[in-house]
Amino acid sequence: MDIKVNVRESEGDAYVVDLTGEIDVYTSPKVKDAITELIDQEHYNLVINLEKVRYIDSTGLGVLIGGLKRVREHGGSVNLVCTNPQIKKIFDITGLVKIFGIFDDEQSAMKALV
Amino acid sequence: MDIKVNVRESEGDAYVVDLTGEIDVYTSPKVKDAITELIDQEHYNLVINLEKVRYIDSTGLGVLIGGLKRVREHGGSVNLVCTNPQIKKIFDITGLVKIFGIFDDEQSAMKALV
Amino acid sequence: MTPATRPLEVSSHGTVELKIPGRAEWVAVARLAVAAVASRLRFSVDEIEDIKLAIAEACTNSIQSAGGDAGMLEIVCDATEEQLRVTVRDRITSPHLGTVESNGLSEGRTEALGVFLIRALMDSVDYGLDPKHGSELVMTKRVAG
Amino acid sequence: MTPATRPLEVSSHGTVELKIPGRAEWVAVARLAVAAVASRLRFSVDEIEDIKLAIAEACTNSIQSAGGDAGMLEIVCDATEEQLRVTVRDRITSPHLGTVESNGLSEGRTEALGVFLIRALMDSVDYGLDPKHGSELVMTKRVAG
Ligand SMILES: Nc1ncnc2c1ncn2[C@@H]1O[C@H](COP(=O)(O)OP(=O)(O)O)[C@@H](O)[C@H]1O
Ligand SMILES: Nc1ncnc2c1ncn2[C@@H]1O[C@H](COP(=O)(O)OP(=O)(O)O)[C@@H](O)[C@H]1O
Repeated sequence: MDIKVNVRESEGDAYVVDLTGEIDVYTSPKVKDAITELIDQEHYNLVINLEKVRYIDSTGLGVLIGGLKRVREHGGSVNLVCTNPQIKKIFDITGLVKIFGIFDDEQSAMKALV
Repeated sequence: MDIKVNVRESEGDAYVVDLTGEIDVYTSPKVKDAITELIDQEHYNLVINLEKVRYIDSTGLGVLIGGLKRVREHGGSVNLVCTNPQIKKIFDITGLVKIFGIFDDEQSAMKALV
Repeated sequence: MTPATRPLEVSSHGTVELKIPGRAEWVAVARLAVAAVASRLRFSVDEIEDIKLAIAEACTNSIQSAGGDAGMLEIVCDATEEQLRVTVRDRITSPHLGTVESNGLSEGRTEALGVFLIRALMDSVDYGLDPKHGSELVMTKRVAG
Repeated sequence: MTPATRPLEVSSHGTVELKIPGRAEWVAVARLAVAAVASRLRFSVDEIEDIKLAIAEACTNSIQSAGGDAGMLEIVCDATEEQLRVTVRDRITSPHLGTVESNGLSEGRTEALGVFLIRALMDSVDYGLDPKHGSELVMTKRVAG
């Protein structure tokens, strides 16, 4: 019932945010803080790795959408890594699958940033 | 929140009962039925494998004790396989560690039957 | 034979009531309790996840509408063999769970997203407001035939 | 910023109330709900398992004393930073949770084993009986310093 957030630099000024745990109304502010900090530091190409996320709710989706909107203003993008079928389903039924790049592994998500 | 019970014949008229899941007031009758059936069929040398048991309560312990008492009346014995530290602890604090043979793997539990 | 091991009459029927503080850090308790109730019925693992999310969204909506503290939330689960009905009650006496246009999500905010998810994941959803006592969201999911 | 992402005041303090049917098949719901509450405090995984078992034993004791159906069981969790106090209330108006001799277990039955486990796993245990309304078992576990 918690979230672990790990931020690391990757190739070509891209940053990867690894999330582990559950993203809900209680934990999503922590995720938002990490993303906001990256954007404030002018990093606009982000991969958010949800492979180890077991649960995401509307507040978690809102944080991702908010991050995407901000980086787009600077010509950046947010790509997601997501393999959990239940979480993929949430992106499907909300239509968010159309606004995010969603990938099965980090490498593909990184490649698609460029 | 359920228990799976699997009974199989092993070497020298010994029987192994594999339990998977949680043994509580709701599921322990199922375990008792399996053990009772074996004893009714005059199988008095039993290994009960608790390796895949995540939880056991007093009713589950009662079923094991009841089985042990019945097989002992016929010179048999019940050996347990148990690796889960929390469950081992329950056998420790109740003192049942002194009346059951408790082993780290099935082979040792089988050997000790003879 | 003792009561411990006497085969008991078993049915899926039953009502479980839960009250939690209406704050973000307690929503997980509602989620897990409702999941435990749902696993007593013949729901698939995916359906249990759907129910968890829907009930959490209902709690979250109340909490956010109240600005972070909704006082106490009451969650009532009515289980039968055929369906699980979950009612989430708060003490918020102004409307806070609007209807969501089926095509209006892209302009929506997170709150709308939550309500949209509830409607998408549950079979039926009813919102009731009693201006004196508060509001309730009644969500039902049927066990697949 | 919306309430969704506004950092909320967070504390471990809170009361969670749960009512379940007093039958064997519902004990797992109490166990999981109490575990969810306990994981909000700084308990270790092992301590959470201890609490789960103790609370389940309390429910089981009520159910068995009532011959398999104890009507409704009420489980109240009071959480603070320092401890979790769980009260299990039933409507059984005759005494059913005797004290256990510390050396008398080998003569005991399963019921005694349950009470023994509760005492071993929790820091303090109190049993109260109101001959008009029922009985309650109050169990406390402190968070290790
Ligand atoms: N289904 C959706 N499609 C597109 N944008 C959405 C959707 N749901 C919510 N949003 C947007 O997500 C963003 C983040 O929402 P929110 O968590 O409320 O944060 P904030 O208000 O700080 O931007 C908002 O801009 C909101 O309009
Ligand atoms: N701590 C213990 N040590 C030894 N025997 C015990 C202990 N607790 C319970 N028992 C015994 O376990 C057995 C099984 O108990 P129970 O589940 O009540 O089944 P039954 O009454 O059908 O034998 C009983 O014979 C009881 O006396």
